Amino acid sequence: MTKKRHQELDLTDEQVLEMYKTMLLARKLDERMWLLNRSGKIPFVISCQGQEAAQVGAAFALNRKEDYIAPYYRDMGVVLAFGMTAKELMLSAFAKADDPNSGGRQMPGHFGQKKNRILSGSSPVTTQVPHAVGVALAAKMEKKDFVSFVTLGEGSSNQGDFHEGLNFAGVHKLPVITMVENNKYAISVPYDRQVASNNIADRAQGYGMPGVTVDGNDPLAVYQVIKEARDRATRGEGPSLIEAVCYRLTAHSSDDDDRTYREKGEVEEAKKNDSVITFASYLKENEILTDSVEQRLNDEITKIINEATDFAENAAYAQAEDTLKYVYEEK
Amino acid sequence: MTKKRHQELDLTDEQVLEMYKTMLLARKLDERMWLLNRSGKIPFVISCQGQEAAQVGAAFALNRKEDYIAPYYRDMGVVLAFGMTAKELMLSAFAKADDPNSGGRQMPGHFGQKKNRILSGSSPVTTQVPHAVGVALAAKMEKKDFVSFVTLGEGSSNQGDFHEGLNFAGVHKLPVITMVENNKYAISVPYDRQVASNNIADRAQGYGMPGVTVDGNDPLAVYQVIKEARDRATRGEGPSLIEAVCYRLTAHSSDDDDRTYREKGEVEEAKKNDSVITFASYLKENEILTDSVEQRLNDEITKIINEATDFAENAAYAQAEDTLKYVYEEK
Amino acid sequence: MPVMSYIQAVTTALREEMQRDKKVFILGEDVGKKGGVFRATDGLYETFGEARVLDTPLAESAIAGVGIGAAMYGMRPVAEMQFADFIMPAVNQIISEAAKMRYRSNNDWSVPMTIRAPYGGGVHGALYHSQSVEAIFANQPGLKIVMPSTPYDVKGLLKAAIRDNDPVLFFEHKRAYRLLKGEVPEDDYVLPIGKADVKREGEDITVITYGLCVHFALQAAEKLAEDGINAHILDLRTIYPLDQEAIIEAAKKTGKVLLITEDNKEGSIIGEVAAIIAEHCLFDLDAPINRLAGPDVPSMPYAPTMEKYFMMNPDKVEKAMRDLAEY
Amino acid sequence: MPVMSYIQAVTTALREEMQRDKKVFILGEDVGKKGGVFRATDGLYETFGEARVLDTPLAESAIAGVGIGAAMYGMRPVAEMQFADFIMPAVNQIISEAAKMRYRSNNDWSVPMTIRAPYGGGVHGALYHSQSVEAIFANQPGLKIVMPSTPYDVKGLLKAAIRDNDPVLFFEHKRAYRLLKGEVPEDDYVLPIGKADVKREGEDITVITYGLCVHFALQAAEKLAEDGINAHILDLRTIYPLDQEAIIEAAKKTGKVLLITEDNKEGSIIGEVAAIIAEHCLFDLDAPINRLAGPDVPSMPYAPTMEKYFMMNPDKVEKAMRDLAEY
Ligand SMILES: Cc1ncc(C[n+]2csc(CCOP(=O)(O)OP(=O)(O)O)c2C)c(N)n1
Ligand SMILES: Cc1ncc(C[n+]2csc(CCOP(=O)(O)OP(=O)(O)O)c2C)c(N)n1
Ligand SMILES: [Mg+2]
Ligand SMILES: [Mg+2]
Repeated sequence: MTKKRHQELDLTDEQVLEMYKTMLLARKLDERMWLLNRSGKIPFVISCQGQEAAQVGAAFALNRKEDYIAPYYRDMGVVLAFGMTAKELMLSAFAKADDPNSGGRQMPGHFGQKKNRILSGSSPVTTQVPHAVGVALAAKMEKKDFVSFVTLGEGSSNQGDFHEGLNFAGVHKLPVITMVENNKYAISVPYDRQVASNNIADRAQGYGMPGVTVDGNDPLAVYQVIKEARDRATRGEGPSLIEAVCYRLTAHSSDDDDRTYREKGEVEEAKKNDSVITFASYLKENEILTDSVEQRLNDEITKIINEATDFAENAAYAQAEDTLKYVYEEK
Repeated sequence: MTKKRHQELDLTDEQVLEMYKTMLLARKLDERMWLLNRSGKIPFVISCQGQEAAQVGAAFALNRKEDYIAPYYRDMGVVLAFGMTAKELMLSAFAKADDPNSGGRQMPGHFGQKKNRILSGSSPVTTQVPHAVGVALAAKMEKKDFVSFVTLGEGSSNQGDFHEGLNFAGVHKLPVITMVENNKYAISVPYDRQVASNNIADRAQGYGMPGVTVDGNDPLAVYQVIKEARDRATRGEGPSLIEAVCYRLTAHSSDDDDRTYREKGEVEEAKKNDSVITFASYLKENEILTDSVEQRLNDEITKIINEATDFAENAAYAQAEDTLKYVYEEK
Repeated sequence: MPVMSYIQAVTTALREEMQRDKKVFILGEDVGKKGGVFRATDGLYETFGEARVLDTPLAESAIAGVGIGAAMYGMRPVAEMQFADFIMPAVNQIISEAAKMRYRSNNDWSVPMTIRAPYGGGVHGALYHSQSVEAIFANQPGLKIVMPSTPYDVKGLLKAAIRDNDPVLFFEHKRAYRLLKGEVPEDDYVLPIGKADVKREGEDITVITYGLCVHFALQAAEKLAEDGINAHILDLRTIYPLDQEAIIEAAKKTGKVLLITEDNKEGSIIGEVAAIIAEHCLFDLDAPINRLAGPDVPSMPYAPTMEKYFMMNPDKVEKAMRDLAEY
Repeated sequence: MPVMSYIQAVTTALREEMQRDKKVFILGEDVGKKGGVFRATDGLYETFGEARVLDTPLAESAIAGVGIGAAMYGMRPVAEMQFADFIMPAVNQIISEAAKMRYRSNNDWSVPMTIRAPYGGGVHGALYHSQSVEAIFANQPGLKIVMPSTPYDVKGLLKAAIRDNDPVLFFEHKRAYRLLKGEVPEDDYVLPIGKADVKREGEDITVITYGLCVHFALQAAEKLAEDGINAHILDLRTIYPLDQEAIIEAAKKTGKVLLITEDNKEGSIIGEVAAIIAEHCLFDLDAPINRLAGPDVPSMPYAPTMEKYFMMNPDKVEKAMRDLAEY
């Protein structure tokens, strides 16, 4: 009997179902946030929609108990897989005091949680790349086995920090994996007005590391290349650059109207490859996602999201004077 | 009868002799500056030695009446070819008021001369790359035929501005030629601790442009690739990246002592490929540089340099109060 | 006279200057098809085409650096930084290159470039979409920094910036974009860069400020006037180099000075304003030089409680003005 | 007590801290085999090896950014910027990232990193090897900026910076490196960051300054003392955040204040010092707050005539002190 794709990758049925569940939770949470935004309850949303497969596939290939991650603003799938809860994400969406990312100081999507080794992120794009390289340098210096994993958009790969960070990692053969989530747009600017190379992965050669372009709608394919990259890293063979090709299914953010710069048809077309649907099909074909499991999953997720929303909505804001806290270490 | 190498490139005997003369003038001027430095007459020197072939070969392949250049501090060969005189270079070395580069405001090697379309350069490395791209953008917008040409060291190619500039040029297919003069060291740091890719030219792919590695000790080889790059540019086919492999024959600058970080043997070995010698041999083999011509050249150059030195040494400094001039446009 | 919003004044100035001079062009992120994330370049792509309204790759150092190169050639680039907070990657190009070009080349080369950027808070933008970044640049000779407060000033000063033969940073308050409206003449006027402007005459206290805070001060002044306190309000308009003469005159006029900025206090540009006054007219003062500013924390938080605590507003300004008047 | 130069104090502090704590490491351009272009890291590569004295690629944003990442993990990086002038490409990492890390993560993450950089002029370094760059950063809460004036202070403050759990910019005057010598205890002392230091007691005039200018002031003070004028000299040492209390006390002490910086005047950090005084002790003053600074031009030229014109020196300081005393 031929092995199924996930079995080829040594993934159990439970694991792939868990992957699917994480993708679905990310998607549903994201959808809820849009509803909350459109009903005036939260000021801002920035979406993972269309990138869940890449995010979750990658995260599952990492050591989620030891590796460090430097996610970018769309990476809800990554941080969920690394232990951030729906409740915590909702606290962030509502900017409440108990938001573990920033205590309500940063916009949603600015992830950070030390206990889950999620480096704190900012808004200026690509600054996280050298940070992840620095963590990988620490791993090498301290002779630890973990790797660091950093993501960014394809537009952001044009920033100097991408170049400087990857070259540093290449010279010192550091255990860092960079994944560019190429969703074809940087706000309104399409790939070909943004990036001069055919593929983002083409840039790897300039940093002495392998570069792989992978279908970002296929969580198993992403899982595989990230796994390989992680193995290389822990073998001391240095960094890798992965390009996961996806598509941004929503507008750039809740402040953006994408109808001014892209055709509706293009978006419709892309939705045919929506990983949340195609991966579900794969799991159904393989009788992992049966109707009853699906029902249970959906119920569970709805419940999680409802509870998270209620909890976060009713949670307290930070006190006004908390503005003054934590500029420097307080002893 | 088989054509000689320079004839294959449509270069006349006069032209190659002129190239050689420019290389030799650069070398001799540079040597004189070291003497002046060591005798306490000028505070600082930064050398072109070992890179003259790349510089002069490239410059001769450009349109020296129309193209714009953004040279870096070692490019004495380039600016001489573009019309800066020995006298002017000596005025800069002595920091005198009539230095056309900066009126004695900048250190030597910080070239700039509008009448010869030499963009003014600063000390922070690599900032000139986006400037050259901007000039090329202007060429495209204004539908002009010139190209811009920018140089930098291999270490400097790790700066973000290299990446951002080349990607911009690649996306907009701008007529700009970037030449990295890879002299194997960035001050004390050798290539393999500095750059992660095997060749600098490998980086071109990341910017959707051709990348060529060429022997920087061979002025004709450099001439050829720059010529091709220029032709591409004027045909509207966009930018090119050229890597000219040379060797830095002196210490980094007059403030540096290279014995602490590289073997003498390595330098001696590199001197065997000194282009000033090897190109002279080529010209002698082809009876272009006869003994009498050589004698004449040497005499001429000695005279030029002596006159330039005397002139510059006796020239006036700027007035102290000139410090206050030209912060903003003065109307 | 037509009434327009602050951002419409930006767009109008850009359009007029592009019509007037073919060398003027726009470059930045999303400035083309989308017309800018705030829509400051709305419609310009349609009128002037892709070549003159250039969507650049996402790389601020390149935006500034390519602009500098084009300006050296003789173009007049108007670069947009999508948010002032994202000007940081371009600091080297702005400070090391644009600011020093004329000086270092002994007047041979120059950089006639304008860099526009929306700054300021009160828009739920959190730490990185709320900052006042002017202090970073307000000690770099060779640069000029303009921060207009009204649609009228926006049009006149942006046109002046574009025509200026030196680099100008032009910071627009993003909350002012749609909040503020005012009369803007249709004709082709320019206002002088480097000159402060008295926005209200008064005898009792002097308020010196710039940007959105000018409005908070004007609003507060109306309330104070009801109680017979007359505030003199000087709008700096150009915050670097400062208009020393106007500052000294305004300070002397009442002898009681309040300086206001939305920026954090320590190291903000109103420190320099205070220093100028303390240097030149100390003995004309009847009260310590008061400063009203944001708290010394990195930037404005997202949560409404904390954003409000940080952000300047008319109430805070009114209170400070009353306190000073009563001194 | 051993006498050592200012730069030896740097090297000593680095060596001691690296011995004391395995998490401390150095990264920068040419810091390894070469021992730094000024030789500040001389011998450290030999003692601690390549892994802890890391020659980085030529890329300042990466030096800062990689340092930040390593510091977030729990290392204690000491990054060297080869010249303060070349810190500009790293401004985004320093201001957007290092300075805001603790605040934005609500105290979850922190950046215990030190960035050292040689600043200042008078060494024939021309525009880009002479600058004072502190004002660019001296308005960024989350950062601390130390600028020591003596070998003793260098050692104690650099050790404190390395042990500090927040990012510290540590600017060393490059002309002081070999010019200044002084006694430096062999023991493991640290000096408090954030505290100014009275370098000379006096009753007639107060001079507040930092870095190399402290010495110019001390030299001038000796001359003035011969004429019975006694100068009180406060060395800021930490220029951000400023030690307000010490500034106010020093200003009140004599009522006549001279502020000195080697930087250009407008927007330099002494503007903030003046503002603090004008805010808190205006009525204790007997003279306008004087400022002595470089001219408002982009940076120091190369030619000796112009370099001298720009650069601060004991004569200029003495003259300003006398003028103030006579006021
Ligand atoms: C330095 C910087 N410049 C500009 C921005 C504004 N901005 C936010 S997201 C974005 C586009 C990013 O595109 P991409 O990297 O492709 O990521 P995507 O949003 O498509 O996932 C821009 C321009 C920013 N955040 N940081
Ligand atoms: C941004 C910046 N950082 C550091 C320096 C100091 N510096 C001057 S030249 C140089 C090495 C340059 O090496 P490379 O690019 O290989 O050029 P080369 O000198 O070898 O020709 C360094 C580090 C600088 N000038 N600018
Ligand atoms: Mg994208
Ligand atoms: Mg080199």
